Order: sequence, then structure tokens, then C-alpha cells
Amino acid sequence: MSGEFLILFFIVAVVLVGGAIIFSNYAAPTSENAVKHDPYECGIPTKGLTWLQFNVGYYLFAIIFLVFDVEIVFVFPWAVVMKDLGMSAFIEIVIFFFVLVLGLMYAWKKKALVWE
Amino acid sequence: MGVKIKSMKYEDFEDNEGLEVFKQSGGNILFTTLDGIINWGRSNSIWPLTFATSCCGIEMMAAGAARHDFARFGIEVYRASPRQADVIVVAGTIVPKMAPVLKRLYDQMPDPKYVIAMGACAISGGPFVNSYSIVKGVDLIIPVDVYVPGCPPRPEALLYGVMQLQRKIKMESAFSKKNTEAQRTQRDTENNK
Amino acid sequence: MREIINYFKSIFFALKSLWTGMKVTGSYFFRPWTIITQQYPENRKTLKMFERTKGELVMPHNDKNEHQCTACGICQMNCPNGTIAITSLSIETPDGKKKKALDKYIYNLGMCTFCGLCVKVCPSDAIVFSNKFEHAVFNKNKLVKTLNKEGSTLKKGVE
Amino acid sequence: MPFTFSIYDFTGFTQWIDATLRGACSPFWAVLWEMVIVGVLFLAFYAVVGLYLVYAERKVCAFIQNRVGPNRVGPYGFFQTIADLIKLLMKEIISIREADKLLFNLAPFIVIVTSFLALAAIPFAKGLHPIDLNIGVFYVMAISSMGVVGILLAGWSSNSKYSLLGAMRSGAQIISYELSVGMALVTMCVLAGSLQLSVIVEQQRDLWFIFKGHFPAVTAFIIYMIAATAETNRGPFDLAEAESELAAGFHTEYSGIKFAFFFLAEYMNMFIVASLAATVFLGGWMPFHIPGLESFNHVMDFIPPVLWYIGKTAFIILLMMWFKWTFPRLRIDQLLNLEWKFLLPISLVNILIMAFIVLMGWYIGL
Amino acid sequence: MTEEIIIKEAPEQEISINMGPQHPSTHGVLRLVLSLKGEMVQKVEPHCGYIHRGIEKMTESMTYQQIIHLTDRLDYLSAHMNNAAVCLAVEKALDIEVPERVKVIRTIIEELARIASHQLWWCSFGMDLGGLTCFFYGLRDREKILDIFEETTGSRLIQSYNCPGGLMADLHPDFQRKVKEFIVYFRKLLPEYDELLSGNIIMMERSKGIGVMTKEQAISYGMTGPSGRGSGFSCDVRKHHPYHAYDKVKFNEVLRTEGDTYARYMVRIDEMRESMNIIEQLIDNIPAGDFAVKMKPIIKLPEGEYYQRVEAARGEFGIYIISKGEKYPYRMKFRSPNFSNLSALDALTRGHKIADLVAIGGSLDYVIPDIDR
Amino acid sequence: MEITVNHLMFGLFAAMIMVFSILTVTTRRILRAATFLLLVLVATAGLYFMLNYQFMAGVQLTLYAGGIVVLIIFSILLTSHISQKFEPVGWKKAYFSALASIAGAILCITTILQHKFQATTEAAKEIDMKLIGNSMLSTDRDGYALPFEVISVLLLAAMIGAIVVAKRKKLKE
Amino acid sequence: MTNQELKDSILKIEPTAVLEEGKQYLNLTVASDKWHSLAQQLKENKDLAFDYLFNLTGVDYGDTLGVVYHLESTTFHHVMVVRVSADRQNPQIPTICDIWRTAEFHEREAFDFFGIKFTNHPDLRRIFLDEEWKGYPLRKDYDSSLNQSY
Amino acid sequence: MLNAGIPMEAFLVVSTLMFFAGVYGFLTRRNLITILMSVELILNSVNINFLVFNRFLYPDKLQGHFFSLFIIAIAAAEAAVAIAIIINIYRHFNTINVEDVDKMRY
Ligand code: SF4
Ligand code: SF4
Ligand code: SF4
Repeated sequence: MSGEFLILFFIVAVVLVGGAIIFSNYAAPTSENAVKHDPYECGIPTKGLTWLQFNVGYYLFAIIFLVFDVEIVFVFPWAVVMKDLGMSAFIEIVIFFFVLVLGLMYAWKKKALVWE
Repeated sequence: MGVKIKSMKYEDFEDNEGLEVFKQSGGNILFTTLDGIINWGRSNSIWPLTFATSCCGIEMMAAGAARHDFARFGIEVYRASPRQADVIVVAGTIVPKMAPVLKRLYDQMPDPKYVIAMGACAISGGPFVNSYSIVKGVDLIIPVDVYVPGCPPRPEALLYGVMQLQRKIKMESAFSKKNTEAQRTQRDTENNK
Repeated sequence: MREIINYFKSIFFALKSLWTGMKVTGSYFFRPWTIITQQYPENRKTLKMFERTKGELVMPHNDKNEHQCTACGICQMNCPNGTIAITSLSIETPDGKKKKALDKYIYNLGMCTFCGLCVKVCPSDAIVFSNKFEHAVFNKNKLVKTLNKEGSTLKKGVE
Repeated sequence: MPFTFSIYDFTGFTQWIDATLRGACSPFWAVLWEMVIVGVLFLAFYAVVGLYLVYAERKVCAFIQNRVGPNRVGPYGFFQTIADLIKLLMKEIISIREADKLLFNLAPFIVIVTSFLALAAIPFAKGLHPIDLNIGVFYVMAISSMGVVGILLAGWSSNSKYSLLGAMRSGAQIISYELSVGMALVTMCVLAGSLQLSVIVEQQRDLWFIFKGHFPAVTAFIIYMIAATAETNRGPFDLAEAESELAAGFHTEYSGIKFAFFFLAEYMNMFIVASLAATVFLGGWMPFHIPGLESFNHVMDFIPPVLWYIGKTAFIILLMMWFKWTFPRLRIDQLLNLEWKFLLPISLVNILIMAFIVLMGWYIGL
Repeated sequence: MTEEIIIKEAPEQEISINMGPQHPSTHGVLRLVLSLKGEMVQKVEPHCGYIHRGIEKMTESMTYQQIIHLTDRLDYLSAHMNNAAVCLAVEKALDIEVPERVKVIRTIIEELARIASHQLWWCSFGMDLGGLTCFFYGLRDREKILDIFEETTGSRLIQSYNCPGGLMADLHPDFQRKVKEFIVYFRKLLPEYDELLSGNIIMMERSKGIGVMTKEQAISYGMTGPSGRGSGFSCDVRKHHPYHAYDKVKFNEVLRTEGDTYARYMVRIDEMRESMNIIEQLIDNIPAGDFAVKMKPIIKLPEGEYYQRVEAARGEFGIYIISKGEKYPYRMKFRSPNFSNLSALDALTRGHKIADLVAIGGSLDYVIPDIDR
Repeated sequence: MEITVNHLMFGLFAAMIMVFSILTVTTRRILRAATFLLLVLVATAGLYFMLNYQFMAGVQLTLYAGGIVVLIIFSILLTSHISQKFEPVGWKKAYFSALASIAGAILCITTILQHKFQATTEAAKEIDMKLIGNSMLSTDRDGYALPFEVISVLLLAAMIGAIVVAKRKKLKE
Repeated sequence: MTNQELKDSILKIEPTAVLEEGKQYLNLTVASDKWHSLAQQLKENKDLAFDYLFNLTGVDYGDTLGVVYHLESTTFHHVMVVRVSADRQNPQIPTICDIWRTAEFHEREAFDFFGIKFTNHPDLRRIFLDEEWKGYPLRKDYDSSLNQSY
Repeated sequence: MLNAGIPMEAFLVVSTLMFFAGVYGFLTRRNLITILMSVELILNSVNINFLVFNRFLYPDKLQGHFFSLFIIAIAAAEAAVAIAIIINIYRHFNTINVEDVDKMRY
């Protein structure tokens, strides 16, 4: 089977979820009361904004992740031909990794990998 | 009888007259079958809210543990969020300060929802009836489906209570929309007159 | 260098401790006969409570429909939360004396805390605990029980 | 094309269907019909796998915990999850005040669609391979990297503190561990020299990769297992829905069937990573062969490939469940530490070792 | 002219989040209001009272026998110890010497209850950390103790077994055999706890150095029981003010000096071993005799003030009775260990993460009805 | 011309791209904008897929959809709250920008439609991963070994830059 | 230290204190304005070293309200009971939660139940009951019908 | 195969529309993150063009393919740094609105 089927699976999944939700919306019993649609906070009315501010912690990881994600993407073509190209490919990847590991070391030293 | 619980005879249960009250006519054949299927699903998948206030909560935990194993009934999926829970087992004392919280939790649960009052405290205030700070029975706050007396009830008693609840669910008609809150409250107050 | 050795040591130690834990859980997984679950409704026939188990308060009646309660009210007085309510009537005994007799022994199962005081203080051992624990009901009022049976009388010889 | 059905090779079967349909109507309609058939089959497959994984998890954890687990709904509680499904279908769906309705509803779509699309590339047996892309491994990785968006949207749009906290946690966690999953897969691709899953499976005809690649392959397998467990948000990495901390995490506000989809997607993701591990490390549907032992290999060949595939996947799923029910949960900083200070550097080095081994031809079997 | 609504709050401002009353890790209905910066806990404000049942007021209109059924329900996991405190106080006030048999039985049952309580703590601590299987193993072993209790006292959890002057009923004939069986059984299974949790790297990482409390702080906060002893505060009432038969048995007070979550954890694990030692010393020589002395049906304490402290599973439990010579106490105050331990929560958790808060809370092992009374 | 599945697919993707890219720049909720952007990018990956550049489609999904958009969503989660909405753009500005864009678009499209491309009509060959790998690592004329290495330096620079910027304490009080 | 020695050294610090030996423990009664400085001494004095406050009870004596402190020294293991009373209309007692940290919660409890105001307490709010609760339930004259909502 | 029967112009029109949607966003948006998103749209449309030209005009070569590959990589690096800067600005000024940031410079 070929690529057309991707779109098929996409549609099937959408139909599955959508169908179930629509069905459930009509079939399930409902009731209304004043607090039903309030956010849940252990049974206490929420005070203030339902918003948490985050410090550097999370997004720094997201940034470093992106960098390494690019790296993986570039390594995949290399991985495929590694067997065929042999030495030259090996040297190229060693250099490639070396530079990246420098970055990782830098992040490590700068405590960017310490979650706070 | 339309209500069967595995391994238990109809006569083995208490309060069969009480059960008959809940019986609702299902309409035509199609609806009866559908009702049957849906009620089968509902009664066999009662997910409780993790809600325990005091001693009875420990026995509720014991009921979930290896010896008694709630999971056999398919109700081991304790949900911490009321949005995903079907039944709220009021295990323990409810005091006036807690009452609005309980009410809110109950209100935030999606329909259909059920309540089991577990233990003397939840039924009537139990040992603390004479206190200045007690709710004398959770049925004053939320409609209760099954009362499981004891102080604390044994885990088996809770399992028995759950089976009673299953019977009650099986009596209901899934499509008649009789399960909505206002009607439930009204019906329950009538029953408890 | 030492750092690197420590680095690998910590990895090794971590894996080892994880494996120790997995051995415990894994061993149970492969020994299903250690399962201790009682299958409650299935084993209903064989399920035996301990004889002292406090399930509910009952008033034993003998085959002549006689109980031993003199309606003295001591249990009611000792009950910490008013679970017991006794109504008595005064009847006339054959020899002309007025006597209190039990009319209704009302016991609210939904309130009882099983403290055992009532049984302990009862001077004529009229009440005991039974083992029955299957009480769940749909209606709270069903939990208020009258313990003395219809038309029962006081056993002879109990004062 | 004659009708040849064999549990050892599905190619004939699928081609027969194809040929029959093409013979019966115009190509356009043939394709369409084919799609409908495949779609329905796949849907059923998806649902069955999802439901029974949930059931399996409950039984496995019950056995680990010295109890019997669901046993009152059908024989051995076999219909337990179906009852759950029916119940969840008939459960009210609550919308949250001030929530972003569009995104709130979109989130389950995203998680389900991604798991569905990723599943499409898994080779189940010879000839039973919905889509065989030449970038197979990479494709599965790419698709599953989008599932996290669903979680982030779910958390943010619920307008609840717990959800947001859970979403942030699981977002940081999933993207971090995705790297290690990718690295472990790259390591194996170096050995395979291809990304196409069918080719990768074929290459393991004589011996599975985990044996072929010995040391670095085993390391990669361990890393993959850890990272995959974390990427699917399962214990001991289930911080996002850490019951004891955040109630139910990012899906705190979801009820009824929408919640069920998150639940389902979690299990399907587990199935996908397990399948991928089975395919890349354990030879997919290839039977267990030992080079040189011909009679043994023949015996192994008798077991149908589908069973091999299912067995390996089940084994890995069991392993993941075993993890979950044994370990306590990590804390968020430890979790990130583990990834960035242990798994990532090790897997970087591991790739180099693997490359070196490939370079020198030190792997077993050619 | 701005295009979007600018949020008034400063970006790094603390936000507050509610944990509880209905929350799996607050062990009941404690409500904690956390001030968070990111995921860092800046301040924890416990809000109690969600299960305040007014027990202290109720005791003022109850006889001493009836009070037992309330002390049972304070810290229901160490119900025996709480009851013993009332009984001891009454007995001391009336100058009643209970038979040796009663003393020994009380000691054994208390130690059993302590083990059961620690087992339950272990399950819930494991669950707090996310190790769900602990929950089942702990409760599995606890069932054995509950069986022993039920056989003798008639109830599993809340037994009301003590009464002023002795016990409600004599031991069941099977008691000794069952207890011995249990000791053998549990000695075999306790190492499993260590393998599963104590030695686990994740657990150690999560608890070592978390929530450190020095000895001085612990004393100042009145942290008693295993929580206090984890900080090196020697506060075992059984040692310092012996009651029952504790002066006749040899046992060690388990002390650790680190004061972190792991120390508190290990103290409890070791205490289970210690309790088994105590039981082993006593179980074979329970003296014969009455199980209670005859008491007047209505007990009146002579006018005066009485204080009685016992070592409950979570720390020092005390009762303070002011009597005016009537059958009801004039004022009765319970010094509940959890209440004091809870006051240290804020100091323990500052600067830690939410997950640490859960672990610390688990290691304090609070029972909310005991706090709220 | 007979309608084939290809047409349907293309139509779906094209419609998704057009609708969602316009929604991306006009919606008033920021996270919705990011979600629409995600959908645009996914549809683009679909187009790549149709062009038979499967690897590029994968890269598009991993880096754009799974990387950049996730990062953007993360930063949105950090900086905005659900109750925030953009105020509608001033009509003048919207008017002129829309005018400029539409004019540009019409200009471009007419140019495109008028120009006769020497497009091949043969069906696309599949591009093997080996081919990509080989030309990426080869050092001859059509090879990209140098950019490949330079990318690593670029990534290093980006990482260091991001860390420096992010880790810097508040500029001034 | 025996009770006699305790008496002597305490009288040295605070001559107005009244000391008497009870059935169980040594009792000390002190005026509320002297209490805080005495408490400071009780803890810091090397010989007394009452570093462990194990109980704090509010009591309604009828005409006055009072607080009873149970103190112990973890080094010498001697125990003492301190009584401080306050008048019923405007009960005020200095806080000691800066000396013994555990007192912070206990004092809030006493405030909650008896309405005793601890001056300088950092956070004197009701701890168990609602903020809106009327009256102080453990006082003898508390009318239980005040707050009957259920 | 999959692109059979679809003219090259169709692809180009789609990418043009995307490009100008990006331009519109770039002109009207005032939030730094949305501006970044517009830029991504623009870049993406350029990528489509590269690939389309490569596929239809020089199907035997891979230049366009590699160009877009590197463009995506650079876009990722750019996004990483841009987001870091945006968040820093936000931490500093408590807004990521260009005009406000402009005003608050001193
Ligand atoms: S009913 Fe009894 S056991 Fe249950 S919570 Fe109330 S007092 Fe505790
Ligand atoms: S049951 Fe016993 S105590 Fe109660 S009224 Fe009857 S005789 Fe008296
Ligand atoms: S057991 Fe206790 S509560 Fe129950 S009726 Fe007897 S005295 Fe009352």
C-alpha cells in the first residue's frame, strides 16, 4: 500500500474522534448547575488567574531540544550511508558530534541543564 | 427480574422494595435492549473519586487492596479529578466547612453520577451527631444512592454496597434522561420521606 | 578521571537497585498462586466472620418469641450518641404489680458506632452483636430497626 | 491473481483484494473501496488493541500486586474495558468556562490522529504493512513528535492550574526524551543502513539486530526503553498525570469520551513504541534464528510471523508495565537530569561506537 | 495604545495553588495553599478544619467510658494508644492498679497497632512517590494484623478495646498463635519493603536531603514520633515516661540524625522491627489474671488536673483533663502529634518542589482527623 | 481530466494551507494562531509528501511541526494567558496591509500563471535516502559536506546564544 | 533538677510568679504581662532549658479564661506546667510562638476555640473553623444553635 | 505517482498565498511571537517553492531539496535564539509587544 493511505488514516482518525464526540454529545445525559463548568481545584473555588508563570526552567530545555532535534535530522541521512561510505563518513560525523558536544558541555557548565 | 448480579441471588439483597421504586419502563424493545447494554456498561465500570475524609477512608483503601480487591468489579480506576469519576464514595465525616467542597465536587462530576454514603458519619453523623460542627448525613447536601452502614463498614460491606448500586443502575433507563440532578434530588427526597 | 568513574558507578548502582525492585514485583507476577484475594460475593457461602465481629446489634429471641430485655434503659443511657431509643409500656403482672415492659427497642444502624458499650452494660444480656454485615440499602429509613420482634415477650425469670 | 491466504505471508492476500477490486470497478473507485476496507479494518484493530492493552495493564498490575484484577465482567473480566468504553461514551462531556473551546476540542484529535498515523507505518507481518515508506523509522519519529502538541493544547486550553502544570511538565519531558529515542534509533540505522522498516526487518532474517550489534545495540536498546517509557508518559515518568501531585495532570478537565481518547492514545503510543522497538531491535516479525542451526531455525519458521511480532511487542509492553508498577516516580528535575546528563551524552557516544563497529566490521553476521 | 491586554501581575510573581481538601496526596482533607514560583514552593499554608468535628467539646458531656469511642476516632490508626491514654489517666486519677495481664496485652496490641499503622504509612508513602505497588503490599500485610484484631476485639480498624480499668474482653484463645505466626511472616516480608522502596535509587534521590530539619528546630516545633526521631530528637515516651509494660521490655529507641525525609522513612521501617522485638519478648509470657478490674458504673474523677502522655504511632499523644469531680470532664484537651508535626510543614518545604512537598508530607505521615479533632 | 485521489489530496492540503495560513494571521487568540500555524505546516509536509520528497516531509514534521511550533507554544504558555485576546487591528492598518498583501499576491500569481515553465510531466521518482545521504556527505561539486559541518557550528552558536540570552539575569532593576 | 531547685531558680528570675506543687507536675502561675520575658528565660536559662513545649491548652475557667502550657526540658526531662490567665471580656496574652515555634498553631487553636488574643502573633486567624463562624465554641457559654447550618 | 496530474502552478499559487498571508501578519501583528510565526510562514512558502522548482524543473538534481533542508535548519536555529530573546524581553518588560518594548527601552 502506498502513500495515499496516509490521508486515509488521517481521515479515519478524525472520523473516529469526531463521531464519538458527537455521538456522546447527543446520547449522554446532561445536567446544569452553577459550578459545573468552573475549573477544578480540589473542590475550592479558584482564586486569581488560572495561570502559572514559569521561570527559565522549561523553555531552556525546549530550546536545547530544538538544537538537538536539528542534529538528529541531519544524522539520519548520515546513518543510512555510514556503512557504504566508511571512513570519510565516520570522520565527518566525529567532527559534527564534537562541535555539538562542545555545546552540550557549555550548557552543562553554564548550569543550563539544571532545572530550577 | 431484570436485575442480575453475578454470583448473587436477587433474594440475597436487602431492601428489594426500595429497588422497585427505581424501576423505569424502558419503552419499546429496541430501547430496552439498548438500555440493557448501556446499563451493563455503566454498572460494571463505576470509577470512584478519590475522596476520603477519615477512618472510613482507610477501609475504602483496604477494599481496594489485594485482599478484597475492588478491581474485580472493574472499579479500581480511582480518579483524582471529579470530571472522570462516576461515583463519589463519601467515606468519613463531613463537617460544615467541608460541605461546600463536597457539594462542589459533586456538582463538577459529569452525569450520570452516583453517591455512596459509607459509614455512620456519612449516613447520619454517627459518633459526632451531638457536636457543634457536623453535617448530620450527607443526604442533606447531595442525593445519596446507597447507604452502607457500619463504623467503619467492612470492605465486604462496601463491596456489597457497590453491588446494590449496580442493581440500582441496572434499573434505570438510560435514555429517559431521568438521571439529571434536579429529578434525582426530587426523587430521593420523596423516597426518604 | 575519578568523576568519570563515579559517573559510571552511579549508573551501575542505579541499574542494580532498579533490578532489585523489579525482581520483587516480577516474582509475584510469576507466582499467581500467592494471590490472596477473597472473591467476596462468590465466597459468600464459605465466608466466615470471627465470632466477635460486630456487624449489627440484635436482640436474640428464643423459639417462644421471648427476649430478655427488661426495658431498663441502661443501654440507652450508655450509648454515646443516642443510637438506641427504647419505648416501654407499663403492664400489669398477674400478681397485680405494675411493671415496665419493652414496647419497642429502636436501633438506628445508620448511627451505631459499634463501641460495644450497650452490650457491656446490659444487666440481663439481652442484646448481642451479630456478624451480618450486608446492610447496604437505598433508603436511609430502612436502617432504623426495631429489634424486638412483633408480639415478643419477656423471658421468664429475667428481672 | 489467485486467492492465496497464508498466515506466513500476507502479500498474496492483499494483492488478491487489490486485484479483485480493480477488476470490479474503475481505478478511482477501486482505490476508494480499498481505502474504506482498510480504514474500517484498521479502526477495528486500533480499538481492539487499545481496549485490550488497558485490560492487559489492569491484569498485569493486579498479578504483580497479588490480586486478581477485573474478573466479574465476562469470563476473567474480559469485557471489562468494553464496559468502560460504553460507560464513557454515555457520559456527559463537560465544557469548561473560559476554556478555549476550539483548542480544548482539538487536543484529543491531535493525540489520536498522531497515534493513528504512526501506527500506519508499523509492519505487522510479511505483507501486512499498511504503509511502507522509505523513511519509515524517521516517519514514525516525526509523527509521534507531534503528539506533544495535543498535550500542551489540552493543558493550556483547560484554564486550570493543574492542567497547565501537567502540560508543561509532560511537554518538557516528551520533547527531551524524544531526542534519546531518536538517537537510539539512529544507532540502529547505522547498522541497518536503511530507514525503511521492511528493509530493516528483512535484514534481521538471520539474526536480530540486538544480537548483531551486541554492545552498542544493547545500550541503545536500554536507552530506547527508558526514553520510550518516558516519551509515552508512563510510570515511573508519569509526572504529567502524577496523581499524588497534580490530580490528573493535563487531562484534569476532560470528561467522558474525550478523556477516554487521551487514555486510549496513551496506550496506543505505548503500543507504537513497543512495536518500533520490536521491529528495530528484535527483528519485527522475523522468527528467532541462530545462524548455523538449520533445524532449529526451521522449527522457528513454523510459528507464523504475526505471532512473532505480537509476542515481541507484548514482551516489550510487559516490560514497560513492569517498570510502571515497580518504581516510584521521578521528580521533574531528576527526570530532565537523567535525559540531559546521562542518556543524551551516552547515546551520542553510543552512535560513534556503533559507527566505529560498523566501520571495522565488528558486528555479527553480514 | 496597546494592542493586547497586559497582565497586571509581574512575571515572576508567586501564584497560589490549592492542594486539597480533595487531593490524593494530602491523606484526607488537609488543604494546603501553596505559593509557587514556577514549581518551587515558596510558602505552604496549611488550612485545617475540613474535618474539625469538635471532639473536645463533645467530651465535656460524655462519661469517661464514652470518651473512648471518640479518642478511637482521632488518630484512627493508633486508636489503641489514644484509648490507653484516657484509660491510664483515669486509672491514675483513681489510683487503680490494673492487673499485669492487662498491661502486657495492652502493650502487645499497641505494638501491633503501631506496626499496622507504619505499614499503612508505608503504602501511602510509596503511593505519594508514585510507587503504586507498595500500596498493595503494605495493605496485604496489614490485613493479617487486622485479622488478629478482629478476632479479639470484634472490629478491624476502630476497636474500642480498652476501657478504664482494663479491657473490654479477654484475648481470643488463638491470639498468641496468630501473633507469632504474624511475626514469622512479617520478618520474612519486611526485607521486601527495603528491596522495593528503601533501596531504590529513585526513592533515595527523591528523599535524601529533602526537607531537612535540625534537632533544635524539631524540638521547637514539637515534632515528635518518628518524624522527630529522624532529626535526632529523643522523644520516645515509652522510654522516658514508661507506662504499661514498657519498663519491662528491652527495646531501642530508633534515632537518626540526618533529619531528612529518608531518615524519617528509615526510622519507621526500623521501628517496625523494634516493635516486633517487643512483641516477641512479651507474647510468650502473658501473665494469667483478670482482663479488667471492676469499676463503678459511673466514674467520677476527683477534682484536679491530669496529664497523660503515650507514644502513639505518629508521636507523643497527650491528654489533659481538668476535672471538677463530676462524671464528665470539665475540659479535655488532646495533644495530637500530627498537629505539632504539621506546624513544621512550612519550614520543611520552603524552597522545594511540589513533588518534594508530597514526599515530605508523606514522611510526616499526618492523619487529618487527628489534626482537626 | 479524470479526478483522482491525488487531486483530492492536493485539494485538501491546499485548502488547509490557504485557510489556516490566513487564520494564523487574523485570529485573535495567540495559541490558536500557533495551532493554525501547526496545521499549515503539517499540510505543507503533506505537499512535500505528494512531491515525493518524503525525507523533506519528515523533516518538516520533525523540525517545524514538532520542533519550532512546540517551542513557540512553550513560549506562549509562558507569556500569555488564556483570557488574553488581541485587540482587533486598527482598520487603517489592516486595510493597507491587506491591500498590499493582496496586490502582491495577485501580481505574483499572474506572473506565475503567465510564465511557461518547462515542467516535466513525468511522475516523480522516489528519492532514496541513500542518495540524500551520499550527496550530503560527499565533498565533490554536488556534495554538501561543508554545509553539513557548518550546520553543526551554527547549532553550537544558536545554543550558546540562546543560553547566554536566557541565563542572563535581569538587565537592570 | 528537683522541683525545689526549679522553684528557686524560677523565683530568682521572676519573683512575682506563684509556684506550687501539683499532683503530677510543678505548677507555675504568672501574670500575662510578665509571661513573655519569663518564657524567654525558661528556654534560654542553661539550668532550666525548657526547650520543648508539648502542650498548650486554652481553658474556660468560668470567670476568666486561661492558657495552660506544658513544658519539658529535653536535656533534664523535668516538666512544668505554666498557667496564664486573661479576663473574659478582652482576653489578651502575649504570644510565645517566637520562642517555641509549635505554639504558633496551638495559639491559633486557642484563639479559635476561646477567642484568646495572643498579642504579636504573626498570623492570628481561626484555624479550624470558618472565618464567618460566630462565637467561640469551647467557651462554656457557647450557644450551639448559632451556627447550625446543617 | 502522487503528484501526477497536478500542475506545478497549483503548488506555486498555494505557496504565494501563504507567503502573502505571512506578509500580512508581519505587517499587522504587534506581538513578537506572532511576528515570529508570520516569518515562519514566509520561510515555509519559500521552501515549498524550492522543492517545487526542484521537482518539476530539475527532477534529477537535489539542489532545491538541500536548500530547503538547510533553510529549515537555519529557521530552527533562528527560532531558538528568537524565542530566547523574546522570553528575555518578556521577563524584563513584562510584555512582548513591540510598541511597548520600544517605549520601555529606558
Ligand atoms: S463512620 Fe465511623 S469509621 Fe467511618 S468515618 Fe465516621 S467515625 Fe470513622
Ligand atoms: S437491652 Fe439490656 S440494658 Fe437495654 S433496656 Fe434491655 S435490659 Fe436494659
Ligand atoms: S454499640 Fe455503641 S453506639 Fe452502637 S448502640 Fe451500642 S452503645 Fe450505641
